[in-house]
Amino acid sequence: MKKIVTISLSLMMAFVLMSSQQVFAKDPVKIGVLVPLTGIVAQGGLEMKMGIEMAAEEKGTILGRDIKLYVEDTQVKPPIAVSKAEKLVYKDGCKALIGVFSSGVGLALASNIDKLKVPFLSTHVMTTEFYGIHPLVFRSGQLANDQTAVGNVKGIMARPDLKEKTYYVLVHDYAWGHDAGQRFIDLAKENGIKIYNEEYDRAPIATKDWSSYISKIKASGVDGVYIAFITNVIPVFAKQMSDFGLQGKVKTISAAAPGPLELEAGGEACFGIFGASDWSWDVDTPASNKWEMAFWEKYKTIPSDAAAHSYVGAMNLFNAIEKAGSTDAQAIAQALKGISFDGPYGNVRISAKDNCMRNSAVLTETMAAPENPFGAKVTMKVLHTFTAEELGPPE
Amino acid sequence: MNSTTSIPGISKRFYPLKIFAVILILCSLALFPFISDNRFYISLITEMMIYGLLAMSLDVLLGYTGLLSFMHNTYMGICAYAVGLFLIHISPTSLWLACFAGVVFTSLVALPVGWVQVRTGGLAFALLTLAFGMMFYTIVWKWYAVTGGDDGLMGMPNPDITLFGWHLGSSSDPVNIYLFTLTVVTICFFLTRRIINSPFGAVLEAIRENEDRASFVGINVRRYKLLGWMLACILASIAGALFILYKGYIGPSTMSAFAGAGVLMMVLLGGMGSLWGAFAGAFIFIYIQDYISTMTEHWEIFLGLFVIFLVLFLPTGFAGLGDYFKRFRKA
Amino acid sequence: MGELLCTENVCCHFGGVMATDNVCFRVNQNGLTSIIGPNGAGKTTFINIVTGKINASAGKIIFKEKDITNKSPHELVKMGICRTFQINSLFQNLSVFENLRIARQAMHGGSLRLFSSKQSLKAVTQDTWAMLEKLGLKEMAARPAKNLAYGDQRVLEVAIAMAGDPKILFLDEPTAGMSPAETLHISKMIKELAKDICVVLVEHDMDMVMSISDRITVLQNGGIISEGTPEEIRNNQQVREAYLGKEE
Amino acid sequence: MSGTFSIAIDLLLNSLVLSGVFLIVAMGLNIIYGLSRIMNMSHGALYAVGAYIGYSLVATGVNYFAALIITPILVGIIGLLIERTIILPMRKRSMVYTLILTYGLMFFLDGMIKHIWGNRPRFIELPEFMQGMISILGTQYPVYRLMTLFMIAAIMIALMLLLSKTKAGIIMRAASTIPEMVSCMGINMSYVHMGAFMLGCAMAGAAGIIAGPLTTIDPLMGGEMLISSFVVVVIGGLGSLRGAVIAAILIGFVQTFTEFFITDLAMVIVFIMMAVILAFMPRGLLGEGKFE
Repeated sequence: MKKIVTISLSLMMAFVLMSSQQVFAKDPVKIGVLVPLTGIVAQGGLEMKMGIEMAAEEKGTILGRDIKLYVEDTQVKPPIAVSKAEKLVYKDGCKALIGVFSSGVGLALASNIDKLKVPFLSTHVMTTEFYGIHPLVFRSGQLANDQTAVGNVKGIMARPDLKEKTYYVLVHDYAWGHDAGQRFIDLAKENGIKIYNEEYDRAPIATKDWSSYISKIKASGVDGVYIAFITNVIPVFAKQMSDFGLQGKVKTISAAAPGPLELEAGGEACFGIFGASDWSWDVDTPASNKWEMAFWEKYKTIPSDAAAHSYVGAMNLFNAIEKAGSTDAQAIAQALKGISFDGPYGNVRISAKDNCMRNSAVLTETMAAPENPFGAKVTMKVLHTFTAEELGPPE
Repeated sequence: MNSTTSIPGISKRFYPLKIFAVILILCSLALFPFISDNRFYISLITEMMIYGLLAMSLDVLLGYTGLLSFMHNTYMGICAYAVGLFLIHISPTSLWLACFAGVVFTSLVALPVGWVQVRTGGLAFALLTLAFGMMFYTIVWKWYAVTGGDDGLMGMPNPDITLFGWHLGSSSDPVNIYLFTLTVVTICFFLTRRIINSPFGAVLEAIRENEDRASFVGINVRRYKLLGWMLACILASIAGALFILYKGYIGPSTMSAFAGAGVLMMVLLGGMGSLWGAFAGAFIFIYIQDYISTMTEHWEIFLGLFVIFLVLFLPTGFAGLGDYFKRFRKA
Repeated sequence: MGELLCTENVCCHFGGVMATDNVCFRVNQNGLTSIIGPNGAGKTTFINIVTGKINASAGKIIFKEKDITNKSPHELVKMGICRTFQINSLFQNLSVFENLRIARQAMHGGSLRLFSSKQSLKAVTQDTWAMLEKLGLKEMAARPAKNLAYGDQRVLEVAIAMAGDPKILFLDEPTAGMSPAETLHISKMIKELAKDICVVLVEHDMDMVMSISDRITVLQNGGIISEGTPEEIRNNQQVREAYLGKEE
Repeated sequence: MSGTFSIAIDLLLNSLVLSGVFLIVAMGLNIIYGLSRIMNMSHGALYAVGAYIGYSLVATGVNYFAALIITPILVGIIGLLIERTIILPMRKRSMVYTLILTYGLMFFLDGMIKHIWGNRPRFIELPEFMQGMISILGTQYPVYRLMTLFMIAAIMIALMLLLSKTKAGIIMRAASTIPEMVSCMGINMSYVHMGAFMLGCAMAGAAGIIAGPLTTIDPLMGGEMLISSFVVVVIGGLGSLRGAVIAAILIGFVQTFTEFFITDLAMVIVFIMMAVILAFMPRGLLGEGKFE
């Protein structure tokens, strides 16, 4: 008898809880934010969330209605991200999804977008598979792998000392890492840059102790290493390289921009990381400086490129909804094609041809930071600025 | 009362009431997708049913044969990958053939593993499941060319659900998947209940109660432990086939040690030794995990406290039959 | 009456300790043979070897002219070699009825039937009821084994071994911890059993052993020091020394 | 020629360092299991707590060596709190329940680490003389990694002395073989269990602060170390301290060499070894494993 009571009770409780959530407030424009708040990239996810929240606050209202952000933690796990997206769209009624850090999660969402039927704008997914993947899927964020590869190879060719080096390629073992590594190797071979291991090495994302990989690099006798690691892990790898005395001897070139907070933690050991990325707080333009100070006042943490991309992506999305005049998915998608926004790193335009952004970028190298309001010890010094056309892909 | 063929100890009281409760629950579940068109709850309940089936398969092992498995979700994952690869590479339309191939493949994998597993018992058995589970997890994670590594299987087609040529609907629509899952899970539930109450089930319970004595009563303990293991793995692989049809995606994180312990908690939450308890445990665990993680960034703290509270103050789980586990208790 | 079971210099050692030392032991079709000896004489170890709980290091065991050395317990039980345990080893949470029924089912076959209900094995259920009747455990049929009184649990222990239709039954100190009345009841039952099957009794209770045994074997330090009828053993010099120690 | 020779030295030293860390963590796990039959799933989290406490101490100016002493004590006290509040009532319960309880504790500790220290990777500021390189047999090797070997050796010697010479140590060793007998001799077993749990947690803390500078201090470091320490403990034989020494060295070398040569399948091989040992030698390499 006791058993029957407990089971019917628990089912009743479930139904009551479910139905009680259909309360109707004055309906704001609901936007679903998917960022990793736990797991290896939690810091990057937090910075993305800050960028989007800052954009929402700055924008204020869309079509006269408030903006309501629903934030969910993807835990960098594709199955969890898909269920959270379903919750955001079906339960919370979000009209658009924004965010997503890793390519794996981005691709999983893209393959489920027909069920969700809402536009999805990624602000940190770099895989080249996103070009024209789906009419409802857009990218306005970090440079794609092909653009970064172009930036890095151009940067290497421009410096005679880097051009002669032989590069050892080491990537994180997931979709983005393979894509970034392969892109660089193909482009480098075209330009005559020597690659030591064309079958690039793959390291698990959770790797903490890089000593076995570093001994391989030491054994190979190369004088350069090209790494495609998640932003937060780059300074950690650089620190262990310097622990093993390779900092001076082996030049590190990175496919992604290292996170500023991690650079601070790494300190001097992280000097000398070379690589193309969208933005760093060393960029000296009025728009960039204004945005940096606004971010610093609001969050009291060093402004990072993850925050900048998400801010710009959010602004593009909000403006597109404004332009579309409604929250209908197809209308927003139509408005997103070709929309552009002048943010911290110049004009960012979403190409109508392949739904992915085109924007200028900078070539940076980490070194001691000059006097700055953020108290940062390490900066990503801007060496050269690339125009959008230079990085491609052609339209 | 003691006619020569009746078996004492099986309470016949409230039998009609039990049947009524079961029918009530099944009907309400069957009608739910038509009552509320909120697709989030439809897919949430589908996920709960799938994990309920997986928890029940673990309960066949833990609650009825007394064998603790840390990573029973490994065999769900293997079957999901097998079904997915079959649909992607061999034939994107034949749903039943893919599921059948998946279950058969998983059984072929589970058999040799089971042969090694049943040579041990108690904690050694549990740690061995962890070792094999982590081995399959690492293989799936590293075999990038076939399994897509950390990003999981991409490009899953959505075959139509057809029964003897009768077209029921495409598997991309959540309501069809919900009903398909409900029927398959209900069939598995009643089949397993039948098996548990059969002479074979009695042998499993004897092994759980006292493995040593069982071999001295003429039971070939290793063979029956292996059969119990195969039954549990086949049920888990069915859950795997349902999972990939529902989710359209499978990744290594579903096969991880972290998820494996989650399934174990569902069984403990629902109370070991009761098949429907496993379903209750799955329903409650998934609802709480989903609910807490949206509430706060630090959901791990609360999930940890919840588990500690559960083990300290409610060891027998909600269904109150956990004391089947006396055998392990040292008192 | 032909010889049922015989062991040819069976040995077993744990590390340096020689627990069973070249034991040659013979039993006939029926009758009650007792094995006595001081603590640590290797009685239980010898039974464990014959019933397959532990493996013999050397020597052979012949049962009905077939070599059964180091066979696994369930094969031996199928052949009719059953045993009870010194410390109760029952299916605690299962009912008394189920304890016996599972033993009958294991012998009777039908364990592989996945889809039929337990009741469908009619012969098994009827045998179990009959056995409960005979042993007077009928009223407690539905109670879990763990709730039984200690004496009843000992009776159930013997009953489970009996359920296996044994040709030869090893009883390991069945009367341990029992009241005199219960001991009498059990010894009457054992005497009854020994009429048609062979029973081997390991016991400390001297007067019980002397009163009901047909033959007695005395073990010390793993080896047999003497064998014979109860009278021969009672006034055997070696046996007295083994028990009481040498008079200085 | 000198290239392959220096690689060999590198690999050898890296393996020794990894084996050392595995050894300290596995010892802690074995002491807790050996004595109170508890498989502490939160052992990895305590290892991470040790690393973070070490980091905070050094960051607030405490001398590194002082931190090396204080951290295990602090983690031991945390272990004491845990033992008295949630492990003690579990004393009579079955192994499964303590497994799940410590699993919940792992969640709780990981969550608290994230709450207190945030997600950023942290680095321990080593004293000046430890940061450089030293040339050994012609190859450059970080000074700190050599220091680790000495520190681990020191801890092992201290543990051996504790277990063999002190009264408490002997009681613990006796209790791990026959717990009932020790309580018959009038020793309060609950204090012995408490002592064992504290010592086990202190070992995890020590491993944390030592391994901190070697790898990265971030909230996920606990999870990986837990799986590796399970492998070492199982292969060495559950509860067998000597077995853990051999297994730690074996796994340290196998993992480092396989990661160097066949990076992909490194962990698969380790798990296959664990499976073989469990299935065919459940008592571990030395046959001293204790199961219930």
